[in-house]
Amino acid sequence: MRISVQTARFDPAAELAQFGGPHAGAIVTFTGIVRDDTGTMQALELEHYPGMTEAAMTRIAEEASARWSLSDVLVIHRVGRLAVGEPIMMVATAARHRQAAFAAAEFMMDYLKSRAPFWKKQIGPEGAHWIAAKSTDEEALNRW
Amino acid sequence: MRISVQTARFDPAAELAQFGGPHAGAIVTFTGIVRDDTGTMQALELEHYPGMTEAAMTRIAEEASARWSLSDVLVIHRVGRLAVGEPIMMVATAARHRQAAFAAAEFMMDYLKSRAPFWKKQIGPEGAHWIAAKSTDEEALNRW
Amino acid sequence: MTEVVYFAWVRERIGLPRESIETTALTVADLVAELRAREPRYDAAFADVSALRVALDQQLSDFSAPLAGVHEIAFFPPMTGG
Amino acid sequence: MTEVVYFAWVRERIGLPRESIETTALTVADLVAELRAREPRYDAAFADVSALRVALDQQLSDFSAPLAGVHEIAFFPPMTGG
Repeated sequence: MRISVQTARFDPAAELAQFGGPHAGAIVTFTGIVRDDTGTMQALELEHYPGMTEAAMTRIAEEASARWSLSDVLVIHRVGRLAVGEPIMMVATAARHRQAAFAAAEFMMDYLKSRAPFWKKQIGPEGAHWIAAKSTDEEALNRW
Repeated sequence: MRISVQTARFDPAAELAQFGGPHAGAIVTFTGIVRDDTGTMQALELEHYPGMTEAAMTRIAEEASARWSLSDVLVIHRVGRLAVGEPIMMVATAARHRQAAFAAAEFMMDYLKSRAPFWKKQIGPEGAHWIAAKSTDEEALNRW
Repeated sequence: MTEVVYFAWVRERIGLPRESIETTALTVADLVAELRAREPRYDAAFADVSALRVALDQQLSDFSAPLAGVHEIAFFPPMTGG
Repeated sequence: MTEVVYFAWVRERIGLPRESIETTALTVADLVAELRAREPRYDAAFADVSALRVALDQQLSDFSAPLAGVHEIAFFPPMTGG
């Protein structure tokens, strides 16, 4: 299990290369990338709650690991200023079967979205604004 | 889009490094690895139907691409003799949002399992046997 | 002439991967009956068609499908990719 | 003394990331009322508590929760990670 909150850029391919463990039959990864929907975004700024963030990420990963018997689990989330095209975060899950690996990865993503203390601010030519949470993200938790 | 049926081993990390395209916000990968459930497996042998295999993989990838507006899609499937621990296959999907990337990857996996002409034979110390299809794999198609 | 192709344990039971045959069968089921009548190994391979799948010119099909215009018929067990 | 911590636009509206306060508030809601009475910037930040979340000693909680034994109270908008 590897949990990391970091300002440094990371390489999803290098993370996948090291991930898995000896008994995995199925590995799922999710990578989130800074996307510019408006065409004018200059950067994304991620604020977080130090201490609570790591605890929330660890709890989410441990719950996924127990519920789907994962042989390995990874959660990386960046904070600070990010440019368009850079990876924001990544989760990876290793399980015996594909359904478990997919479900565990989606579960972690849904919980990270709404239960880990991160806040995103979009920075453009006319200033900055905080990205609002979507009600669909809160609703996504109901399926677990 | 990249579709490949190959005997050669591939490196999932190297595939992820090259995958995505400029407008992706979310990338999901699935990697299947030869797993030894019995503890005595010597190899896995994968037979396929040349021609039909490539056509089925292309059709599955094109359908996923259209349905979830993917900005990139990858399907690699090996054939021939594989050792325990080697990657068998990989799919990757790139979309704007996480739900689309996950759904497209799961859709492709479900269809590859039961609609692409591959057959797996398990080789152990007491001989070889063909792995039977699971009824749950056929049922998994009903959700799409 | 029609090409008939076999995969996985169907290939192993029949003992060859493909053959060219002359047939007047109108449907897949007719062709199966014709093959079963040939030799015990065919009879054994096709004993339970519910355990088999068929593709006509590389498209999944079914046992009631007509054979008119078909060049390649493939028989195989349910697929196990992924 | 209790530590009160603010994040994202709550921090920006109040104008500071954290402060130590002396309070006799029994619940989070009581503390919010106390803060709103202080100055307009607090009043503005807490105008709509349905748009806010609260954590007590780094555990998500709610506005009716008691403050007894709590060392750190954090106010922030709904989280937007991932």
